[in-house]
Formats: sequence, C-alpha cells, structure tokens
Amino acid sequence: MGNGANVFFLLMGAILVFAMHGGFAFLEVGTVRQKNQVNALVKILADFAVSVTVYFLVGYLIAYGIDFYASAADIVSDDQGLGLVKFFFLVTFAAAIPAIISGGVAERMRFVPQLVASAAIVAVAYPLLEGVVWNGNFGIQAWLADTFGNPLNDFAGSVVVHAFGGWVALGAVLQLGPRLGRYGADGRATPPSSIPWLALGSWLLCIGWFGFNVMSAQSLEAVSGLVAMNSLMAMVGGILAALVVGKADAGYIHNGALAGLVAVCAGSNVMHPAGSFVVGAIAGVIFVKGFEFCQNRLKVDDVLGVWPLHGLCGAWGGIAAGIFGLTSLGGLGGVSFMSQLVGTLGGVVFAFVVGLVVYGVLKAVVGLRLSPEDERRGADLAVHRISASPEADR
Amino acid sequence: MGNGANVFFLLMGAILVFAMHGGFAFLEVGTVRQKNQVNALVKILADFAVSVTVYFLVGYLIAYGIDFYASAADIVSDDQGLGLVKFFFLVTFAAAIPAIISGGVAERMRFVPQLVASAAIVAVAYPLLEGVVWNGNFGIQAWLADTFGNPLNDFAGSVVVHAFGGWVALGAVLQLGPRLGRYGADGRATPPSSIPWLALGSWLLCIGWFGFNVMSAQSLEAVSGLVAMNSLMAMVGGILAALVVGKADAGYIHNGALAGLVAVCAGSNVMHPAGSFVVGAIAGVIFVKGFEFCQNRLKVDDVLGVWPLHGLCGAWGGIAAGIFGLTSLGGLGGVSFMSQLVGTLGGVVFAFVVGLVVYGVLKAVVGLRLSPEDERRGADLAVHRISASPEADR
Amino acid sequence: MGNGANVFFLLMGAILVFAMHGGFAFLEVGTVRQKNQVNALVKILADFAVSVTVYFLVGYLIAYGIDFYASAADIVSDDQGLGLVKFFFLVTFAAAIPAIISGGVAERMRFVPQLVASAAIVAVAYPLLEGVVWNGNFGIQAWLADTFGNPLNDFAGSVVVHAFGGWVALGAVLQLGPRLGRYGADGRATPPSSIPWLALGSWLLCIGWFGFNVMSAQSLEAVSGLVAMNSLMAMVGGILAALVVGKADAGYIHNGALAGLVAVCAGSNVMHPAGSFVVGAIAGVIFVKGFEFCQNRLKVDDVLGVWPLHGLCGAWGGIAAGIFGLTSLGGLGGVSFMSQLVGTLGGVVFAFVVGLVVYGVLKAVVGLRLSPEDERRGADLAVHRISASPEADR
Amino acid sequence: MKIVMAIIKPFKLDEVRDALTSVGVHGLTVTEVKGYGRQKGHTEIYRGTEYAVSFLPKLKIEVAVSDPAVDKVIEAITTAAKTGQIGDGKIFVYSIEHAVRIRTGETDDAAL
Amino acid sequence: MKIVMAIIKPFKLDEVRDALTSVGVHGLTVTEVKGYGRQKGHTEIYRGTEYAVSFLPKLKIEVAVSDPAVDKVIEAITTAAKTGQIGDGKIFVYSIEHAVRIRTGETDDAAL
Amino acid sequence: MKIVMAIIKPFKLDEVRDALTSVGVHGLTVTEVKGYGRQKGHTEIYRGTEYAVSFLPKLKIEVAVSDPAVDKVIEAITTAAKTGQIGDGKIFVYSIEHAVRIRTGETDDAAL
Ligand SMILES: Nc1ncnc2c1ncn2[C@@H]1O[C@H](COP(=O)(O)OP(=O)(O)O)[C@@H](O)[C@H]1O
Ligand SMILES: Nc1ncnc2c1ncn2[C@@H]1O[C@H](COP(=O)(O)OP(=O)(O)O)[C@@H](O)[C@H]1O
Ligand SMILES: Nc1ncnc2c1ncn2[C@@H]1O[C@H](COP(=O)(O)OP(=O)(O)O)[C@@H](O)[C@H]1O
Repeated sequence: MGNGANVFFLLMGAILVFAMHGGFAFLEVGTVRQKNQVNALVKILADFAVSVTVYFLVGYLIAYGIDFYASAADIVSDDQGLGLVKFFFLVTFAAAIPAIISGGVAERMRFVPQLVASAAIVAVAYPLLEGVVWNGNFGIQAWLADTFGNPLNDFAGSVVVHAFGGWVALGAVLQLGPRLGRYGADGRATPPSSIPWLALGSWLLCIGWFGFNVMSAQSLEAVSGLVAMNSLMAMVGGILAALVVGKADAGYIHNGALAGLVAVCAGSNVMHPAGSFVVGAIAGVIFVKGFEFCQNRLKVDDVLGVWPLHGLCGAWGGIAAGIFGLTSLGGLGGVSFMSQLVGTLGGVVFAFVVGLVVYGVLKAVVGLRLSPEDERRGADLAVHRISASPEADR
Repeated sequence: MGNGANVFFLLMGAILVFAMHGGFAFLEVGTVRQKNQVNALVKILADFAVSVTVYFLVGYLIAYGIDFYASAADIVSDDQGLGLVKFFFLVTFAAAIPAIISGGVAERMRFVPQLVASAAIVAVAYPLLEGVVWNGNFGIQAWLADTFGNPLNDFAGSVVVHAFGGWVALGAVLQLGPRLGRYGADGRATPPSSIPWLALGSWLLCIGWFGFNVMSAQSLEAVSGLVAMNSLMAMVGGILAALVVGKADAGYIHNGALAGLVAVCAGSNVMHPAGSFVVGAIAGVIFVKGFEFCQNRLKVDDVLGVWPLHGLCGAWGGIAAGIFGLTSLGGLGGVSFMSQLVGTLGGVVFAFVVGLVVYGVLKAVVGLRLSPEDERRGADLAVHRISASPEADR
Repeated sequence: MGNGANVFFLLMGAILVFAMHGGFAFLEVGTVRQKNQVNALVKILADFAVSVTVYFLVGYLIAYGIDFYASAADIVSDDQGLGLVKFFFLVTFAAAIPAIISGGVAERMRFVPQLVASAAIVAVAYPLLEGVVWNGNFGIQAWLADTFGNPLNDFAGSVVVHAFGGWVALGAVLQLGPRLGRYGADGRATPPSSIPWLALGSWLLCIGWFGFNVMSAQSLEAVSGLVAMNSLMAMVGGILAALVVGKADAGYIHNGALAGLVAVCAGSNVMHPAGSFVVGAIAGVIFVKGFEFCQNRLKVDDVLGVWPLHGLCGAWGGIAAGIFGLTSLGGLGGVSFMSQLVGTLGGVVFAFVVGLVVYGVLKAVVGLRLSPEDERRGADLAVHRISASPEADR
Repeated sequence: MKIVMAIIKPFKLDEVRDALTSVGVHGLTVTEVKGYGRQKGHTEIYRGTEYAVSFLPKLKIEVAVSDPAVDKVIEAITTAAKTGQIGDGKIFVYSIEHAVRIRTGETDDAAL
Repeated sequence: MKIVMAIIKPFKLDEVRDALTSVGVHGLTVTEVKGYGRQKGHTEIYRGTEYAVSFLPKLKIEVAVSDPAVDKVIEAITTAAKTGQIGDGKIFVYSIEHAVRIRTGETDDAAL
Repeated sequence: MKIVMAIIKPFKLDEVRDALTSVGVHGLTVTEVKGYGRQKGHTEIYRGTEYAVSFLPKLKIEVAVSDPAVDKVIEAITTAAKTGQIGDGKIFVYSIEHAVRIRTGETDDAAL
C-alpha cells in the first residue's frame, strides 16, 4: 500500500472532520435565538482559522514534536506529504475544542476574548493532553500500562477531544455566568430559533463523524471496519435512547445521535457492535438526563448542552471502553478498566482547570461578557452589525 | 489491493449513502407544510435507527446468511473488518426503504405505527427481495439466467431499492388515504413550505448517490468508472427533461435529477453514457407525467411523489437496463430484456403486496392516521410538541 | 497501485467538486433578494446539466482530443473506466464557469439566454484555454517553458477556472448592466436575504474545494499532502485577513475563505504552507478591497462579487505561484515568475473578451435582461412561477 | 362609512372572503395577528423545558363599507367564520370619516 | 385627533415616509398586510398544480395626527403613494379620543 | 365600547398582558409592526455597504373594552409598558359601535 493511498485516506478523514465544523456552526445557528445566528456562524469560522494558525505555529510541536519551520521540500519529505495531511487531519480535531466551547458560551460572550481563549487552548492546553495520550509524552501512558496492564485506549478522542472540550466549556460557562433573564426570579428558558437548521448541523456532524472515527487509524494498514460499524451502532443506540427517554423531542433525538458518537470514540476499535449500541444508548440517556440536570438543577447556562454532550458522554465513553472492550463482553480486549477510569478522570480534571483558569484570567483582564445592552440587542447587531435576515429588516 | 483499501472504499460509499438520508429528511422538510417539518426530520432519523437495529438483528441474516452473534474478534476476522463495512454500506440501502415511504405518507401518518411498519419491512420483506436478487437466494436468479440467458441485472438497486420502496409506499398511501382537504368537493393541493430546503435535500441526495451507485461494486477490483459516468449522464438527462417538460418548475427540476439517478441504478454498469442520458431523460419525463397522473387522475395523495419517483422510475430503470445494456445500443451486453422485465415486474408486485399487507394489518390493529384534530394542528405540535421555528411562536 | 484505486480517488474528487455546485447555489440563494432565490437554485442545476452535455459532446474533445463516440466497451478500455471518471472530474470544473458567472448576473438575467451562454462557453471557450494550459495544446506552454524556463503552473485552476470564470463574468455583467435601482440618483444597494443560507453555500464550497485541489493530481502516484495543507493554510489566511480587514463582517469572512482557496489553486503544489497562508491572506484583502472598488467606484453590479473573488483572486493566485513557489521563499521551485505573469494575463484577457463577445452577441440577438416588470416581481415568479416560500404566500 | 374589523381563525379566510364577495364587498385587508382570549394556547417542549405559547395565530380582516352595508357584512362574516368552538373570534365596527382611493383621488363611498 | 390609516404598495414606503416627514409628521406605525381588491393576484405553479395567490402584499401605515393636520397628511400620502396603476390602495380616516405617550404620560396632541 | 390600541416595545408584551389580566381584561389581539418615531433605528453593514434600518420592531396591542374600563386599561398599559426610555410607544383610544362574538352571536359588552 503506497503513501499515495494513505494520503488519500487521511485527506478524506480531514475533509469529513472539517465538514463537522460546518455542523457545529449550524447546530448553534438553529439552537440560539435569531439575534445570535450570525455570530454563531462567524465564531465557528474564525475559531477554526485561529486554531489552525496556532496549532501550526506551536500546538503540533508541543503534541508531536514536529514543526514546519523548514523548506517545502523538507517538510514534504519522500512520503508524498503524508505527514502534512496528518497535520490537516489532526488540526481539525484540535479546532473542534473551540467549536465545542462555542456552543456553551453562546449568546453573551464577547468575540475577541473568545478568539484569544481559543488560541490559548489550542496552542498549549489541548496539545499537552493530546501529546500525553496519543504521543506518549511525559511517560504517563507508559505508567498506566505498567500499573494497570494497558495504557488509556482513546482511539478517536472521547476523552482527548470531547471530554476535554466539554469540561473546558463547563469552566468557561461558569466564569461567564448565565444569559440575562435565564435564571433568577423572572428567569426563563428560551426556545431555539429553528429546528431545521439545528437538524442540518446534527446531520453534518453525524456524517463527518465517520471520518473522525475511522480515519483515526491514520493508515490503510490500520483501518478497521469494526470502528465504522461500532460508530454506526452507537449512533443508532443514542438515537433510540434519546427518542424513548426524551419522548420524541426533536432536540433530544438530534443530540442523541451525537451523544452516541461522542461515547463510542474511545472504544470503537475494541468493542463489539452490540456493546457499542449499548454504550451509545447509555450516552443518549446521559445526555437527556444530564442536560436537564445541568439546566434545571445546577442552573448552569450551557446553551447547547455541550457539557452533558461532550463532557459527560465523552467521559462515559472513556470509561465504557474499559468495560465493553473486555473480551468477556465480546470485545477485542487489550484495555484495562482502571487505565480508562484514571485516564478519563485525569483528562476531565485537567480540562476543567484549564477552562476555569483561561476564562478566569481573561475575565479578570479584559472581561468576557457583552454589555447588557449588546446582549439584549443580540451579538449579530452588536458585533457584526447585521442580522441573519437583513433583507427583512428594512 | 489490500483489505484496508476496500474497507476505505466501502466506508466512503456508506458515508455517502448515509448522507442521502439527510437528503431525504430535507427534501421532505421543504415539501410538506410548515406544521409538519419537525416530524419529517424526526421520522427520518428514527426510521434510520430502527432500520439499522432490525437489519443488524435479522435482516442481514435473511438476505446474506450472515449474523453478528459472535465475539468482536470473530466477526472482524482477518480482513480488517471488511465484512462489517459491507454491512454498514448495505444497511444504508435497507434504511432507504422507510425513508422513501416517509415522503409518501407524510403529514397524516402516526409516528409509532410508521416505526413498526419500517421495522417489519426492513427486517423481513426487503431482505427477502435483496437476497433473491443480490445473493441468489431461492435460485430465482439462476432460473432467470437459465430461462432468458442472463439473471436480472440490478447493479445498484433500481428495482431492489427504489421500485421496491416506491411500490410499498403506494400500498401504504392507499391504505392511509389522502390528507384532509386534499380531494373531494373542496379539495385542493397545498404548496410546499420551502424551495431552498427541498433543494438542499435534492442536493444531498444527488451527491450521495454517486456513492450509492459506484460503491455498489463493493470492491476496488470491481469498481468501474463507467458507473460513475453513467450516473452523471442519467442525472443530467433527468434534469434537462424535467426542465423542458416541467417548464422550469423548481419542483420538477430538483426531482428530475433524482429520477435520472433512480433509473440508472440498475444498468449503470452496462450501459453507454449516451444511453444513460436517454434513460435518465425518459425517467425525467416519467416523473413529471407520472406525478400529475398520480395526483390528478388516480387521486392518490403521495405527498412527495415517491411512487412516480422511485416506483415508476425504478421500474423503468430495471427494464431500461435490458434495452440500453445491449451491445447493439452501445452497451456492454450480458443482460437479457426478458430477465429485466420479468424480474422488475416480480419485484414490483411483491413490493405492492407488502405495502398493502403491512399497512393494512397495522390499520386494522392499531390504526394509521393521526386524529383529524392532530392532523389539522400538524404533526409537529401533535407528536413532538414543538414547531419548526419555536422562537417565533412566542 | 491499481486502476481501481485511482478510479476511487478521482471519483471522490468529482463528488467533492460536484458538491461545490450545491455550494454555488446556496451562496447565491442567501445573497440575492428573496424574490430571486428559486431562480438561483434552478439556474445552477440547469447550468450544470447543460455544461455536462456540451462538454460531453464537444468540449472534452476540444481540450483533450478525447471523445465518447464509441461503444461502452471501447470507452471503458482496460483501465476500469479511469478515463471516464477523469471526464467526470474535469467536467465538474468546466461546469464551475457558468456557476461563477451566475452569481454576477443574478437577479436580472433572462434564463434561456443564460443557458445558451453557458453552453457556448463550456463547449468551446473554456476548453480552448483548458487545453492550452493543461494539455499543452497549440504549443503555448512549450513556448512559455522555452522562453521563461518553466510553463505556466496552474495546478488546480486559479487561472484556468477561477480567473477565467471571473473575467468572463465581468464581461457579462458589463453587457448586462446593473439591476434596476442599484445605481443612479436613487440607487442603493440591497442587503442579502439570508446569512445562514449563504454561509451554507460557503461551507459546501470550502469542503468540496479540497477535492478540487488535491484530486487535481489525478492519480494516487501524483497526490501530494502538500496540496492539502496549502489549501488549508490559504483558506485560513483568507478567513483571518477578511475578518480583520472586513471588521468581522459576515459576508467578508465567508467569502474570505473562498478567496484564499481561489488563490491557492495555482501554486498549491509548489508553495510552502506559510507561503500559502500569506497568499490566502492577501487574497482575503484583495476580495474585501476589490469588492468595494467594484461596487462603489466602478459601479459594476456584480451581485455576489464574483469578479473580485474569482477574477482578481484567481489572477493573484496565478501570479503568486511564481513568487511563493520559488525555492528562495521556501517553495519547491520549478516555476517562473514571468510564465505565471504572462500566462495569467493571457488567460484574463482571453476570458474578458469571451465574456464581452458571448454576452454581447446574445444581447444583440435575443436580449439579456428580464423585462423591468419581471425584474421587479423577481425572477422566481417571472420565470418559475413560484416563490421561495410558497406556503406563506397564500 | 364604517370599518368592520374581524378577528377570525386562519383557516376560515377563504370562506369569509367568499361570503363577503357574495354580499358585494370587493376589497379587504388581512393581517396576521396573535390572539389571546378564552381559547387557551398550548405548551411546547424542547429538551425537557416547557414553553407556554399563550398567543394563538389569528387573522384580522378589515373591510371598509358604506353604512347601509354594515349589517349584511357582519352577518356574512359571522356565518362564514363560525365553527361554534371557542376562539372563533370577534367583530368590531367603527366609523370612519373619510376614505380616499389613492389611485384616482375618489373619496368616501366611491373610494371603497 | 385622528388616525390616518393608509394601505399602500410596499415599495412606496420610503417615499411615503419622506412625504410625511416633510409635512411635519414624526411618527408612524407600519404593518405588513395582505390586500384583496380590484388588483388581481397571480398564480403560482408547483409540480403541475396551480395555486391562486389572491392576496397581495401591501403595507398599512397608521399615523395619529391632530385634526388640523389631517388634510395635508392625506395629501402627502396620496401624492407619494400614487403610481396610477390599479392597487395603489386606500386611505381611511377616523377619530380618536385619547392619545398617550407611554414614556412621559403626556396626553392628546402632546403625545403625538 | 372603545378600542384601546397601544404600540409597545416587544419585550414588554408579557408584562402588559399580565397587567391587563389583573384589571379584568381577558382578551386582546397583538400584531407585529414596525415603528418610526423619535427613537432612532440602526445601521447594518454588509460587505462594506451600510443599510439604514429606520423602522424598529414594535408590537401593537388592541383591546376592546367597555367604556367604564377604559381608564384603568390605559393606566395598566402605561405602567407595564414604561421603561422611561425613548420609544416606549403610544396609546390611542377610539370608539366602536358594535362588537360581536362570532361563536355565540352575543353583541356589544357581552361580546368582549
Ligand atoms: N377584548 C378583546 N379585545 C381585542 N381582541 C379580543 C378581545 N377578546 C378576544 N379577542 C380576540 O378574539 C380572539 C378569540 O377570543 P376568545 O376569547 O379566545 O374566544 P371567543 O371568540 O370564542 O370568545 C382572541 O384570540 C383575540 O384575538
Ligand atoms: N373595502 C375595503 N376595505 C378595506 N381595504 C380595502 C378595501 N378595498 C380595497 N382595500 C385595500 O386596498 C388595496 C387596493 O385596492 P384595489 O381594489 O386592489 O385597488 P385600488 O386601490 O386601485 O382601488 C387592497 O389590496 C386592499 O388591501
Ligand atoms: N404619530 C404617530 N402615529 C402612529 N404611531 C406613532 C406615532 N408616533 C409614534 N408612533 C409609534 O410609537 C413608537 C414610539 O414612538 P417614538 O417617537 O419613537 O418614542 P416615544 O414613544 O418615546 O415618543 C413609534 O415607533 C411608532 O410605532
């Protein structure tokens, strides 16, 4: 199998995950109020661009020790630029972190501080975790393997990407505080602006997710149909569970698919399809219950529910790989429950601290929130000076 | 060519056909009235999940004699899980049946009975036909080959998927009856809610269709550029014919592309591109005329026109492969007109009976229709308790 | 590497570029006024179909000397129909020309004359340029190579596709004149109908663009990860520059991504990623400034800004490859600045003349514009007799 | 002259217009409104949170008529718009002092 | 005080507003409405089925003015909204008994 | 009977409705309108071109009430709709001669 085929393989993965960023954008467009739709779109695009830039400059170096400070001939080397597509593929993962956070802090966060936070996290914090888990940095994986028998198995990033993003987002949302009028005496929830737009976001995410998971093999030699089928089954489990537990709620079913996919990332290479179905179904339930808990008990105003979706279901996925990956449950084995548990908890704690610190520092230094007046007018007019349907404004 | 490359190849096919399901969803969103848009979205997702589940449990076993009741190690075997991606690819075809039917029964069908019908059809009825045509079950293909010289050539499912889905849908629509106020003294047609949304659906379907057709080769050894080019030419023929015959009607042109693609599935591996263009163009005309015949003469309230689109154009495609596949018409040969005719008619009759029976039994046992009051309010509020633009409802 | 793999590779390229046509459609839907949304959708689809038909009949023959006037067996030959997928891939490029022009002439151009213009350009004019640059026709590339050391390097069509399309569009727009009420005493600009729809168009274009660029290698042996990474970096550069220079304007940032991608096509195979970033960023600035110059100084009513986007940024890309492709700037070399400059200018002049002549002749013979009354009612009602949201019209 | 203003259920529009046409009314103006009254709204639910939708979609119809025509116009609307179910709506009548047809400058009854 | 209520063609809004401003009117309220009258609607067609669109988009303008200003307001609207083509719309005038500016509580002419 | 018509800021709707309910009003009709007045609009910008948005979203509330109730209704709306900032809106009151409840045929005060 030549390098050309692997370049092609990873390229398709990168394109698919890039398409997921469109999904993040439209999921947010449909979920926020109309006065913040333009901001949702611009944020995702701008965050993506900032993320690629900083990951190119330092992030990739931190995670994998590879830089691009050499001539084109040198960085292409003799493998048809396979290493460069690898960067493309991995940077679409890195850029998912701000895209996840974006959904939590929507509708009241200032634009420039958010870009700065994205830069800090993608340049340094995420690559640190990524390097530890996927590149063996600091010997932590080796230590887990020594101690519990196997390293943390996080095949496609339930922990590295989703739990990390979700828990950073929780820290960010806590620093930011709820939207005006969300809680308190007269507080009330706001309904989403458009189900079709959020459904489109969910579809783009689901479609791209198969690239996220399967192409995480990073080469045709390592690719496995099991990952594809497990992703499918977990998504289906998430849909059905959210349908039943969420009582045919349009928001839950479209997020249930995503919950299943978040949870299956870690163990998709080792679980049985039936196990993946169960993992996805449990994730669907976790999302439904977790979202209500977060909104109504914790009174944390995480607009899209990114903490329950990515944070909780990602953590569940990390742990679940240590259960359903076992041969006794039909899995391929090679995973240790304790490594999964410890590794997941470690990632979660790190992420939460990162979220609190990065957004806490920004809050102290420049402030995070739109002025109340701007928040009331909406970020579209306040930040971008245009509404989502300008022709209709007259 | 290694298994990894074939896993990749089939995976991309599966992803593309999965994306078509998003297309089904948005085509329905744009075509139905606004009060049924959410239901369209939820139905497609739920139908997909139910389909995968039952096909995993029994359907695939019926069609191909393969089950997944073994450990992950056993089902992956030593081909990098190629068989599992094959399942993924084929289940996206199976799940297209309820997605097709959904467009016919839209706006008045109850939600749970529809899921039950989907389960029954995807678990048993569809796999029976699929197994006969694509796995040689029951020796019917062998008999056709003995009798007429060649078996039924249905490369990518004009008959197995589209004609089957379309004729089941006709049976379903007949059992269900028309929407309130559609026919009768004061009856009148309702205009679609949104051309952009239905156009998006059509685009997603067209894009994914190239995976539907080309990846039906199921391996890189068997892949043929001819299939890709024929699909393109038939789509283009369908667009142009619908444009001219349909007088630049936005609905017809977007469906004309689909009509051409439906018809080319069967013979895309044996026809000449010019022949495919003609087959697609005729399909475009069939759709335009068939839709008006169905709506105005037969007074069958097939909302999206899935019977003319999939049923009639699918049957035409099955037969057309026996004409334009002949070497005398520039084709590659290896097809018999009589096998195509007999096979297609057999599939059509089977499908129509399945539709009448499955929906007839459900009608007798639990009832198919929303209450008149729920139908008037719309399935969105009645079933999902939310409208498509909740923020605007206040 | 077998032919099957190359068929697959080029097929994915073709599908991705085909998806870009959906992007063109929705970019136009969101940017025009609501009364012209349906027309935008129908135009792109009809233009695509006409383009494929004429390119199949004569265009491909003009560019590459290949026709399909033989039996299926002969045209498939023994390479699994690789040549046919090549046609599919290249025809999606050819069809981009009318899709580009469409955005310039939107909202007042008659439908049938536009189809005729598309046919003429895709059948003859575009293939002439394409054949010269990519097939060495007429020995012009050889002459450039003799004279300046290297032929024109236009890897994925900054000049052949984008500059050509953009400058033809400028000619077309000049012949057509501005929309009623756009300039003059009471003249004023009209805001776009929908930011989410135009953003969707931009996303589809960005996603498909990676196929446009990377698959231009046309074989797995020739594929290079450098092209993928350069495309990414240029897109990111375009986004960031448009964000800053355009002051977080939603229109600019979504077009900035496209500007970067237009400009990187030519030199994506030879530039360094950092160079590509710079090229993209400059393109972002060119688009912002060029659009304002075109609209407010030149008073040329290019509705979507296709001349600044494709025409100016495409030309910049052609020239930039001769700068940033040099080894002294980290590139792979093998390019000559003078070849890039002369080749680009030649392409631009040819395109501009083609635009003026084709639309000029049509204007003289049949007329280009909708009647003032039809323009006021909008092309949707005038041409297609339906509006974008028919249910809401009552 | 009077303006007869009616709030009706949206799906009754065609019947009301036909009834008005048949009593000689050839012009009217329709506005989409939201009504609050005895007829209760509904509750929507999204991801576990309920949203009370207390305003219901209604149509407001305004017809300017000459004084003698008022009664038959009221009669026509009442008959056509009635379902007998709560929420059928109201009719209000008030006097206008001038009417002008913009196109011709005709005034009062001639303008209707 | 009176309310001058006018139904006009949508694209005339800016001209009407400018005309009103120039006769000293500094406030008005605009509503999107659908009109039915002598001006005929159009027919839309989707997949072979025709849909009669009998209501046309119009704008309703409401201006509260003091009695002496009524005539010049009518005059201003008539002139600005006129195209001479069928469907230009109507003006209706009726009396109001009170007016209140919510912000200040000012009443009647002072509230306009 | 009178109709009390108020133009208010959109986000005040719930407060106004509650205030009206508490003074015994059980029905009202709401219309989305655009207002022009002392409160200035804003400017939008798209690809370097500015668009003046001079009309602001407002809601029009219409309440038909019996004569004795008019003052407390005005009072209720004024209090609930007031922010003290420019653009709070206006209240206009005019007489109606008839009211009919379509469902029952009840007339005048009984119809409200
Ligand atoms: N006092 C009122 N003033 C203005 N509009 C009213 C009033 N009462 C009712 N309406 C309008 O009439 C509609 C129907 O009234 P409702 O009380 O629900 O039922 P019914 O017409 O059967 O008495 C309401 O939705 C509202 O639009
Ligand atoms: N009797 C009426 N009552 C209320 N509105 C009317 C009446 N007649 C006409 N209109 C409004 O005026 C608009 C223009 O009227 P129409 O008869 O089409 O043309 P014209 O204004 O030239 O006479 C209509 O669309 C409708 O909104
Ligand atoms: N003369 C008028 N006639 C009709 N509506 C008016 C008039 N003046 C103001 N309005 C309405 O009242 C709203 C508020 O008026 P504005 O002058 O902006 O502030 P304020 O209410 O504080 O005086 C306007 O947006 C408009 O809808």
